[in-house]
Amino acid sequence: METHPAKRVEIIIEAVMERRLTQTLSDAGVTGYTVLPVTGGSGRSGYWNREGQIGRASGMVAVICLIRPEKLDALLEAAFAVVDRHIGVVNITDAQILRAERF
Amino acid sequence: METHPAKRVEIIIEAVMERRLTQTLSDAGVTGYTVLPVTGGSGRSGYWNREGQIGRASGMVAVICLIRPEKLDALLEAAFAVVDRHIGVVNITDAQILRAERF
Amino acid sequence: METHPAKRVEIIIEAVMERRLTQTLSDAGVTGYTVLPVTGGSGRSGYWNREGQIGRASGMVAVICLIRPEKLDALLEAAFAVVDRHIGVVNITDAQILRAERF
Amino acid sequence: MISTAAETLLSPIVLSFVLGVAAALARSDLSFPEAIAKGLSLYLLFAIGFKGGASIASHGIDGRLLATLLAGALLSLTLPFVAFALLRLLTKLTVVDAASIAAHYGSISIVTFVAATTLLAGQNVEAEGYMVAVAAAMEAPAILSALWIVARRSRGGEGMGADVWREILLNGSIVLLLGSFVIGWLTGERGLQEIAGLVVVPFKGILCLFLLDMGIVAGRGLRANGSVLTPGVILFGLGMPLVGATAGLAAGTVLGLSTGGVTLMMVLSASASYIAVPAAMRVALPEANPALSLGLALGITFPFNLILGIPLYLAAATLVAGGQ
Amino acid sequence: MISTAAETLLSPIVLSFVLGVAAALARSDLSFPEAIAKGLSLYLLFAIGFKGGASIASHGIDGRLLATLLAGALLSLTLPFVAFALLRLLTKLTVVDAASIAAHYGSISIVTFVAATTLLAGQNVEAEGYMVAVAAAMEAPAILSALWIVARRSRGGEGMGADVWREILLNGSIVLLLGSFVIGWLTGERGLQEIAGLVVVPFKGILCLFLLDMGIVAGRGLRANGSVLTPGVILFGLGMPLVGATAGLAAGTVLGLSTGGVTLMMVLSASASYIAVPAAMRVALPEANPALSLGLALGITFPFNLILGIPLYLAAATLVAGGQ
Amino acid sequence: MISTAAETLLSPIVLSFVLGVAAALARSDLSFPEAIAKGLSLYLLFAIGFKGGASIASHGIDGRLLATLLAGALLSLTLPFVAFALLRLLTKLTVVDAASIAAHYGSISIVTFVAATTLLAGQNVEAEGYMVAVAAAMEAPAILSALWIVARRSRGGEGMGADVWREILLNGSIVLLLGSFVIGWLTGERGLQEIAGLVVVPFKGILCLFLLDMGIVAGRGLRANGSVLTPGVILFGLGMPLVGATAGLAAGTVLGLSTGGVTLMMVLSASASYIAVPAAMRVALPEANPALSLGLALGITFPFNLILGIPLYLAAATLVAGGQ
Ligand SMILES: Nc1ncnc2c1ncn2[C@@H]1O[C@H](COP(=O)(O)O)[C@@H](O)[C@H]1O
Ligand SMILES: Nc1ncnc2c1ncn2[C@@H]1O[C@H](COP(=O)(O)O)[C@@H](O)[C@H]1O
Ligand SMILES: Nc1ncnc2c1ncn2[C@@H]1O[C@H](COP(=O)(O)O)[C@@H](O)[C@H]1O
Ligand code: NA
Ligand code: NA
Ligand code: NA
Repeated sequence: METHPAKRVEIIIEAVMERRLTQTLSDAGVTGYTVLPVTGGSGRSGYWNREGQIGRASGMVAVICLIRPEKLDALLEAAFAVVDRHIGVVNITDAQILRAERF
Repeated sequence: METHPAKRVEIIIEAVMERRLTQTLSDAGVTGYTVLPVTGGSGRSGYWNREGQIGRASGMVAVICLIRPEKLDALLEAAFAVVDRHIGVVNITDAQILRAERF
Repeated sequence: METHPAKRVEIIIEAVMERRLTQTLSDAGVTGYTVLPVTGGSGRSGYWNREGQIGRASGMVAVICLIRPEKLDALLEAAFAVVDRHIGVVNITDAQILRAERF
Repeated sequence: MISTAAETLLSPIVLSFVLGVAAALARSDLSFPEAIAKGLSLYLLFAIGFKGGASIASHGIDGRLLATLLAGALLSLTLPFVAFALLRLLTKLTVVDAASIAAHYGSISIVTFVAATTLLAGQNVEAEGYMVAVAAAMEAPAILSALWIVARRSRGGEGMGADVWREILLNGSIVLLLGSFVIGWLTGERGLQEIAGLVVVPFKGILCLFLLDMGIVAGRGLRANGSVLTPGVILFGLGMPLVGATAGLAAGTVLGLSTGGVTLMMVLSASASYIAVPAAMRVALPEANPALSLGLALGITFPFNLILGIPLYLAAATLVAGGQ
Repeated sequence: MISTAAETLLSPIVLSFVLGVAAALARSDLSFPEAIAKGLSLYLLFAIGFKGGASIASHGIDGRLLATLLAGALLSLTLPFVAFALLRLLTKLTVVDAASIAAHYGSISIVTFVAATTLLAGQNVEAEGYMVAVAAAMEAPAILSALWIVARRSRGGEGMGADVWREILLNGSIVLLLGSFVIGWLTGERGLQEIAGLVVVPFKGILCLFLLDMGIVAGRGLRANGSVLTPGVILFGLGMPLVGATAGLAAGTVLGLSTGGVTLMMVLSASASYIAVPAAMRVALPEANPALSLGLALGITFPFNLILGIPLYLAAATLVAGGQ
Repeated sequence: MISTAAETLLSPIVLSFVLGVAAALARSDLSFPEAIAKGLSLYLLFAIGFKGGASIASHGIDGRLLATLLAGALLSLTLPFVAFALLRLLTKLTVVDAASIAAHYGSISIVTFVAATTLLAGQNVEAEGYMVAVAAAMEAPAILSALWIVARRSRGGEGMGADVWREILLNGSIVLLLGSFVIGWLTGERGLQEIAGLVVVPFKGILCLFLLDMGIVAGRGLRANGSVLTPGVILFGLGMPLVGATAGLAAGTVLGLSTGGVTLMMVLSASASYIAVPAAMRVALPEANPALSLGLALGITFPFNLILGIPLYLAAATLVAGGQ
């Protein structure tokens, strides 16, 4: 099947920042993303998990964006502006996609 | 540690189509997959999120399949048949796996 | 934007083993990971899903670790020790990360 | 009727819905977790089904049951044609979009039904217990009609295998509604007393919470996709319930139902599905825009029925069927 | 006894379970969100523990408490050996699979206990409040026996560190059951009155919803993995409860418990764990097939106990321990 | 007062919290799903708001309402300065950390408020229904003060646009609390009776479950991050509630509130936010350590208020405002 090169960017960021991040991405011309829930994790600021929590203060989410390679830099600049002062990690992998006309 | 090349296929598709997709994958000889919940996203058909929803009409899921490279085409054909007329994105990345005898 | 090579390791393992796995990873010097919920899947031991379940016996989770390439082997050894006798799959992809100083 | 409407408006049920809409429109982050929303809906289905069954057990079954079930199924089967014609007249929607909306309006909204039952009970208007079964019977036939329309008029439509039909007929809400109806019937008044602490005592309050959530979802839908609701579409969303209710009134009167029964028949005919049919349409008519049908059913017709429709239908039923 | 069985069969509790099984077998998509299912189980544990404690507070503690706890732990410790022997006799399962199943049957099913308490109460049969504590005491010992069997017979088994033991003894359901038992004890009748609106009023109804969910899970399990349940295995699933119940009858009678207490002792011994032990087995005996033990506990033994077992055990206890 | 404290200690509410803490410290895996915890909090907000509104509807509104709202907002605005000064005196925390904590203590903890209302009601001490609205008014102003402190003293702080302010003022808990307050007010005694089966009957029991969950979260926090709580920090966590309560006592007395009203004013001033402010601080002051402020608010001040504070404040209010 015909596939097209793309970048898969995965941003794990504080739940409180989700809306700011996706807004910034939209502003930077990123047309699609998907948000996955995250139940726990660990990093420099220690271990956390969502069980029994009611606020959004301590949770994180994973935002996945598939984009054309040439848009990667714009996306990373935009994401970095939000992630910068906040807890979060960003990784990028090379991917192939179906139906490239959609991206 | 010994690892083996594989393909990681990630299919983000409407929740109503989950069973049809996994059925089609099984029929195409895909022996394993994992389904992750998705809480929200955005694409050409706009923004959505699962909060407060009760139906399956507006949600999506992410299905991850790890397969031997030679099975990729069969999987993509099968997946495409389901995704084709439906909302959804498919991406493929090169991966390494442990315990290849399982796949 | 400046990015740095890293490995993205994704371990899908039984929920009952989550704590043992993350403990073992920490002991092996893995400083960060993120846990995603999994709602269902299929493999050699058949199909399962979490709906209506109350115990942890039948669920799985996905643990994602981003690490510097040189730490990969230590991580895989550690993960394998836990996964070995248990249900679970491990895949590794090449990734780029922002803010490498954090890893 | 005006005092009834005012009373309805000031019921905690309606106000909870209004609060939800207001919160969403003001862009508050107030929201219910998906699992809680589903849990509330399972509760309502179980409780309303059970109480319907228990009511049959104590009031005895009525010769009209079968005829009413049949009439309901027929209404569900025919109303989509009316809706489709109306939509083609009032709007420029594609065949597929119009057919999908028609399926929603031929089918029913169980929460509108629950709210109506509750508001009627608040005014001491009782209805036949088996109306719950009628509601279940009206869920699916409309889908058939919509698919038939599409098959005839366009090349869209995915061809629904037996598999899909089983899925629709055995969808969770129908099974729970009918299943708990049967349990209520079998266990009767005594069973009802055993679990009244769950299915009666907190019922109205839980309905409030559910409507609060529905208000939030409706408000968010309006904010995000309100633009698809053109004047013609909105007109349909307000007019179709009246058409449906009239058909329900006729059917209920001919069947000789009680005032409460006629009112509920009107409510069922006037309401539009927002759980079962949307999911079925995503499978069968993926080209139809879900924002359109859902926005209309939840954002226009549901509040219309809840606030104005129910008192209006009760007044009409009282007029025609005679005081209780 | 036959009329009791009929009454049991027509209780909303049993019918809800049956509805769940039927829905799953018919492949309906009716299902409870995981969070709701867990929430329901937390509620049941809290309520049953609290009421047990409050009942002790008002009826005073009984010299038999300690002896009964001990007897329960001993039953849990010894029944796995019986179960293992029976399984080796009746089936061709591996040592590890047989031992894992044996652990499930030595331990207890708290929801069977809850259902039994509720059905007994419906017939005005009271039991000692501390039976809740006995249930908690019977959860873990069986695991020890199963691991000992495996350690002796095969090279499987992961060696359970102190860490794993703490995990099992402090698993959520034991802690919540005992914790709320203590709270009920400390706050007594007055505390019970304060929160009766939650732990008493909707209790039976919530139990119905929980059993509906259990029915769905059981039915899905039977559909997916029913084939592992060979005739020998099924025979074990029906026979072992009777063996356990007999042991429980003996113990309860020797201890001099009330009719209700003896019945509950039988129910505990006859029931098979489906929450705590399955998780422990995944950790300790990963080679054991979970579909087998869970399918048996939930798909065969649980319905057997719920529908036939409980009335039978009550009849036997009444016969032996004398009318109430 | 000592007997009140003992009674408080033996209330199921307090004991449930203690059980949660104990379970977490013992590393039990007892836990509530996130969706259930959120569902419980939505319930409490809806019920407490509704009952507050209904109480106003039946007791009539009081000339003091506006003055009390204003006084509450002022307390929320000024207490952070006191808290900040105290923290700089007692600890070596950074400006940002101290300001973030100060915001938590200027704001309020709605569950402390709910627990206080419930414990007061248990002793037949009534309070003004509008104290619920005062609670809502006290949520946000403290955030303003904290940001002002940071802006003046350091270069941290993210500059909060209008967007962020709308988010804070329209955060879910404020909207639900005020919204249901208005609904309760509009529907009055009659509305309350309609949904008492949900908002009154199981209220205390649900509060227990919620506190059980809070205990678990607090205990896990203490176990994971207890080390950030240095003696100076802990001293602040115990002393600041007393400072706040004194300010609340003064304000309540000057305003001429009832004994119950004065007590609640003290409780609000003494309590520290653990839902709304933590989220706001993550957005506005990401450099602040959340483990610190949350550990303090939930692990030290909340139990202090729940167990010792509330009876103490009631005693003080009775002394100053006169018997009931
Ligand atoms: N190396 C990593 N791999 C995967 N997730 C990570 C990693 N480091 C941090 N995270 C995630 O990001 C959160 C915050 O990280 P930190 O800022 O390092 O405390 C953690 O709780 C994890 O969920
Ligand atoms: N570029 C993308 N990257 C990640 N997810 C996407 C992307 N485009 C679409 N999606 C997901 O697929 C859903 C439907 O996309 P669409 O059909 O474009 O509306 C969206 O709501 C997202 O969850
Ligand atoms: N090839 C695969 N791709 C993705 N997930 C898999 C794959 N194989 C197994 N899994 C996951 O691992 C679980 C256990 O697999 P197994 O041990 O093969 O039964 C499955 O239920 C899936 O969630
Ligand atoms: Na209709
Ligand atoms: Na047993
Ligand atoms: Na305060």
